Amino acid sequence: MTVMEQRGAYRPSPPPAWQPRTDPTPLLPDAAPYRVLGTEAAAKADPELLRRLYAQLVRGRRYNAQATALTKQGRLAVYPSSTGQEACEVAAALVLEERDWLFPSYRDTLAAVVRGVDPVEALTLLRGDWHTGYDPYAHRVAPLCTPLATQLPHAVGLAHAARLKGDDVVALAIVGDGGTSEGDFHEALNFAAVWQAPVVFLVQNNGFAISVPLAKQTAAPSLAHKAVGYGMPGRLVDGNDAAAVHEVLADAVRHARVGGGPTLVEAVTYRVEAHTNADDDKRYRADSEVDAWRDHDPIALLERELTERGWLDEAGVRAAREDAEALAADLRARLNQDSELDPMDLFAHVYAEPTPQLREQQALLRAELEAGQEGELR
Amino acid sequence: MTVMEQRGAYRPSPPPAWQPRTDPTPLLPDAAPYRVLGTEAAAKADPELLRRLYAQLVRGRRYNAQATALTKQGRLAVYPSSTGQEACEVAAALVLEERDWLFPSYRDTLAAVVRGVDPVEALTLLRGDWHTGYDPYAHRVAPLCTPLATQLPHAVGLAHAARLKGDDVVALAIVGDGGTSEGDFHEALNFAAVWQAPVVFLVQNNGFAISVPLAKQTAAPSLAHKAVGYGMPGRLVDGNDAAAVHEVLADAVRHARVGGGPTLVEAVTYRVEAHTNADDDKRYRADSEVDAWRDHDPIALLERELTERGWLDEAGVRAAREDAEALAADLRARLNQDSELDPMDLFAHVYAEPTPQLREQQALLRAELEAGQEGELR
Amino acid sequence: MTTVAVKPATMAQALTRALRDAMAADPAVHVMGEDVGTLGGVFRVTDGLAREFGEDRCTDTPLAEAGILGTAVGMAMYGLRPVVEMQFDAFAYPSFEQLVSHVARMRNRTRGKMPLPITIRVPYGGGIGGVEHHSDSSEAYYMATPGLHVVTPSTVADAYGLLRAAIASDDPVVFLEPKRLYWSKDAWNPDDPQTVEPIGRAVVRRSGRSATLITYGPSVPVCLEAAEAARAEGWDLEVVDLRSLVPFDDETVCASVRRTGRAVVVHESGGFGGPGGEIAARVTERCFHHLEAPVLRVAGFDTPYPPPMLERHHLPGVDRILDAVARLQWEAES
Amino acid sequence: MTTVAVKPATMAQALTRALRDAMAADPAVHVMGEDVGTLGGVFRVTDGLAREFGEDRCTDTPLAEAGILGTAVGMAMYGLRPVVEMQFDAFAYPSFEQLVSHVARMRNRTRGKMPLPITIRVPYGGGIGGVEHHSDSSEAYYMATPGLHVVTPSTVADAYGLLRAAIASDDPVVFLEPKRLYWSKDAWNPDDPQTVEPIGRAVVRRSGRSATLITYGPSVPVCLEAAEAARAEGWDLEVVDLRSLVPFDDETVCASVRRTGRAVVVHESGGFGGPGGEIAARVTERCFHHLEAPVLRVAGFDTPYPPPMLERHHLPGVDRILDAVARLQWEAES
Ligand SMILES: Cc1ncc(C[n+]2csc(CCOP(=O)(O)OP(=O)(O)O)c2C)c(N)n1
Ligand SMILES: Cc1ncc(C[n+]2csc(CCOP(=O)(O)OP(=O)(O)O)c2C)c(N)n1
Ligand SMILES: [Mg+2]
Ligand SMILES: [Mg+2]
Repeated sequence: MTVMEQRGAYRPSPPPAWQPRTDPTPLLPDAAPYRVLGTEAAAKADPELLRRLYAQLVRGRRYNAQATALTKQGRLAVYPSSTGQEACEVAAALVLEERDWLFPSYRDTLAAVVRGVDPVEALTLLRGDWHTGYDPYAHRVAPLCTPLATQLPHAVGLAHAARLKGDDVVALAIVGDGGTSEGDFHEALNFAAVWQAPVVFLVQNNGFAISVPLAKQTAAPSLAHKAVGYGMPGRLVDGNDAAAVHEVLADAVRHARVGGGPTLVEAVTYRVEAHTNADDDKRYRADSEVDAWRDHDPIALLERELTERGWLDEAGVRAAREDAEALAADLRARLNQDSELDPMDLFAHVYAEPTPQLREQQALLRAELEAGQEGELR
Repeated sequence: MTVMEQRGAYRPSPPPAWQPRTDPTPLLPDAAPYRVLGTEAAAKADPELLRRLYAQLVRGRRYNAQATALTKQGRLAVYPSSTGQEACEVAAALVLEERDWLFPSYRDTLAAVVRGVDPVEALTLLRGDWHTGYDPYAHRVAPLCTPLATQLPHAVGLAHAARLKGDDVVALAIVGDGGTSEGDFHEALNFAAVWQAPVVFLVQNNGFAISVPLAKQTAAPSLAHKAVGYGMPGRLVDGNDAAAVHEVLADAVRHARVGGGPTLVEAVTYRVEAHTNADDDKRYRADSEVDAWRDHDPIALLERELTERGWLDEAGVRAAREDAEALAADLRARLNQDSELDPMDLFAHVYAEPTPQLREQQALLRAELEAGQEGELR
Repeated sequence: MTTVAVKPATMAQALTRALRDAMAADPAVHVMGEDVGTLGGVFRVTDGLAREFGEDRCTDTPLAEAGILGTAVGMAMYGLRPVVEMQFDAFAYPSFEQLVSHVARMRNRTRGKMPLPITIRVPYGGGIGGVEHHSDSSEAYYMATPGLHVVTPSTVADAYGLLRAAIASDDPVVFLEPKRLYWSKDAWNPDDPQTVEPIGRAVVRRSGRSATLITYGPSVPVCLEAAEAARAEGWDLEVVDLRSLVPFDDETVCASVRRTGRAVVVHESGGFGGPGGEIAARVTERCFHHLEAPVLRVAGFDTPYPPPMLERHHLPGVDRILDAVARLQWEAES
Repeated sequence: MTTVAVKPATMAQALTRALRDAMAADPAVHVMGEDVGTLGGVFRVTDGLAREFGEDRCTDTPLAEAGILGTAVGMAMYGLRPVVEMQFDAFAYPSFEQLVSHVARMRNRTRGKMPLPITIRVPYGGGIGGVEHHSDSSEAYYMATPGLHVVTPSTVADAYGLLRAAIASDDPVVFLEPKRLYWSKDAWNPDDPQTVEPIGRAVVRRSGRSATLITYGPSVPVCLEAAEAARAEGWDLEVVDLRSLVPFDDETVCASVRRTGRAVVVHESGGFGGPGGEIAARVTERCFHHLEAPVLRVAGFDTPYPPPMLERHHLPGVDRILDAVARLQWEAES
């Protein structure tokens, strides 16, 4: 039986015999975001996993700080920080198997790094050397995606293709609260549900799309409520609770892997820093709002849980911090080196074979460079 | 207080204090399509309204048959019939006040006609004389819309503009089940909900998008379930029950008019004829399925109710049929005349003032016509 | 090389055959789009494919063009070779962002690591009495988007050969199918289909000495007709069928123009900002000293595509082409 | 006519002023887009408008470009004059279907009954170190779409005058704002803003006798610089700033080229299928016998827009322009 036939032969019937296609009740999210830390559920958590999450959160925070610092030194063109959102970034990366795929948005360099992408390569786009700085196949991380929500149908297509080939691969795609307003979000979720594609959609609801708050973005009870309109389950989770995010995503990944179809997960979190270093968030929000969220910091929440339960000691904290410092030092050192770029790369990969026209243009540029011309914007 | 401020100042708060934006429960559609005819609710219906609906259904059916016949005679380029869907078409038109706006899809010429558009003008697009055959402002009917779902944001924008101007105008937009998959559907509903725009979205779920059945279009419990994801109410109605469609739409229109915001209404109906006269529906569905729906015919359902209750007599039936025949005869007579077209119209309305380039091209065509050239496709 | 012409076939049949042969030859080839499965497409180009290869290989998608192209991108990322059908020219527009921002750039942005072998079939152009939004010539948009190949056949044999080449290409190809040639017939043996026609080569469809008509797709037969009619005026016109707009075959085109010294570019697409500007400009850049007259253009008007009853006035016809040829400053010669 | 130059203003400030004056003059003018309200836009062009006119007049929309333009269509249907901001060039693509299938055609399809006075502001072009998808030159797409006006300023005064004209126009106008000129300054008195500059007129920015540089938007200052540098070679270059790509001012452009006999079209947009082809072709059609050399083009390469570190090689610079001028077959003159 083929994937397409699995869906069964729906035939419309007149209203007396009409049946809903799916029972909506189990698709609806809970009324409040799911939490583990600080609740009884924490007792059942795996200490080893929590420690791994913790170490990565600390590393991620340091990574964010270092990348932001590098923008000030002119070493990165721009940096959209995920400070405060590390729980989502880290859990999304750790929840996947090696054969799975991650589809990050432009803000999710950290998730790529946690998945194994070299941090310098993850930051290449934002440094300005090249667009995608890493080989997407090396760690199965799709290119960081700037046009919002456009990566979501890619994730669906890839997951569908894997399923057609008989591979039990899952794709996890990350999108922002703002991105859910785009048509591509809608089309991707619909295709995924119709095809029962093994995809997990993670919405990082960080409260803002640049300056636009969620209230101007949607009137929905929650973004997770959108799921029912596609016939997939919607889950709402505290996005600053790394244990909860990991658990909810793990459930969704498991469900997808065994042919259960896609899930929409909304993680409620907060963008603690400005949109990017180029943004001025004083224009649209009060410090007090940011401060309220600092009290709900993902690292602090997890550290408290771990230390209170005796699952993490001073040495563990120190080790995590040292590891984070090592990452930062390496990043600093390597990004402070000037990059070597070959302008001929402009033409190298437009097509498998350069067209005659591109060959001409390449020759033109080569001649210019040989004549010592330096180009515009000197 | 401005419209935008009405939404209130939402501020994100960390999960312990997190609140859903809206209570989702009242937004969810009932489990089965709402029905009036053949149920107790019919007793409370307004006989006068039902008789008006009936007369228009009969007229509409005849209109559909006549238009289809005219395609066979080469008088229309193509005709997408709404046979079997007349209850939706008629109710959508009758439920509106004169100051309201109708946004039809390409299949909804009947709704335009019921609203008052001259049938020949409504069919101009399909005859091939011009694109929009009528003045949209004359009866406040937007141009018949071929690119699917693209008319939905127009309806939202118009309704929003009316509200900003302080006019209590409602826009009703019609879209097919297939059209709900387009990104524009999603974006329109979201804008409408965020802006609390006075719009009613009517999805005519007729089971097919050309050959593609609903099961390949969506996995949702119903299309009406999509509403909750936007924070607007979703309503499910038997689309062949004119009384029910009218009642549900009237509720939604009233709700919109008083500032209650948009509603998504899914009318469950069936496309009894092929997609258009050019389509071959034998390729993708069985006669038996079509037959099942013929037993649930909108005219028969309403006629039975009306006659059983003694609200319609032989004379009433006859009058409706005669009126329908008159419409058909007029349509035949006028569409059998060759239309007179001025090729210069090609250039007349591209811009408010023709550009110098268009003036040149117009002169070229005029010279050709004067030289007796007849153009390509002779 | 012998071509056995058993019976005439239509362009639509040749396209179907190309899809079928490509699917049979390579299990990675997947056809997807609106109504392409059970129905076989509104132009029946995918007829029988779902039956023969199953719905997983020839899939009716939900009605959403960005979704279709966007999921095709993901499928291509995983090693498939999607062949996407857009139902009509104007209905490809919703997928424009996916096309421009991803399909065209993925190879370049990943430094060659992630090529996207996607074929996008777009029935295009007018002349079939289609109502609004069913007759656009959208090739200018695709030509202006680096990273895409843009190909369009004008003969039954090319329809087969070029579509096979498009599907075999490791790059994205926008494959423009001239709607009004779907039912054009040609002596072509479907059981001995012509070999793959490499993308990027124009062909001289008719040799002539007086002037060159540079054209493609639906306008090729019109130009050939015009060339026949021109004999009455004493003009011997050469007709070049571009077949591929990207890459552009400067060599063949310029060789012809250098020979004839005069050229007219003919296409249905609107003139202003249309393909003809590029073609005329590049021919002039390369052949300036061979030109007896400026390269002229005969194109659709710079208006939205007109309704069926008026489209004959919009489409470049024989008379309008001959009028342009007459304007090629023949007096300069004498 | 006296222009009092009180203090230098940036192009961004002039645009803000134009929006403010238009909103003050006509309550039907509504500004909408992503981040245009509280933030004042990512380039701050709408700064202060929401405060002054309220959120109903300057509205932060949900993040969906097709929705923004589609709702603007509906608002225009009801008599408003929406001014839409697309945040960056490449982020206008999701609205392409609304633009091509509705905005550009509504007047024509309704026989003039339903004009759509919508202004679509699109920050475009490169040179600001923007990462991927933030530096596209998308004007070729708009030029190829009949029914749209396409306008782009290169000076502070024009930014004001042309934007006022765009908003006042009863037709849809795509208003392309050269990103890298946002902070360019000019002696322009914001309190005595120049009158509305009618759309459709090119202007000679620098007179010269040897050859004409035809250009627009971000490339105008580069061409002026090139013209200065050319004096060292003994060339006296004329620089024509098109200002409006649609309608196209054939008169001004051709008058210049007939005078100089030589021309180079300069733009950032990719060359193949880009605006330069149209411009070169139409100039050649009209001025063939005045041309000493083919009209040449200096444009961005036919590649996706490169990353910031390499963009200087992509953008047409002074040297590349002078190289093209050198190729204008000067030997033919001597
Ligand atoms: C299609 C598109 N439109 C606009 C933009 C410009 N833009 C970049 S980030 C951003 C806000 C994104 O908000 P959200 O989706 O919530 O993600 P976040 O930045 O909060 O991670 C916008 C509007 C874009 N990148 N793509
Ligand atoms: C954007 C777009 N894509 C494709 C088409 C071609 N098309 C015309 S009608 C149709 C099916 C529409 O189905 P549905 O929305 O259910 O409306 P119905 O025909 O059933 O009334 C399709 C695919 C179109 N008109 N517009
Ligand atoms: Mg956000
Ligand atoms: Mg339908």
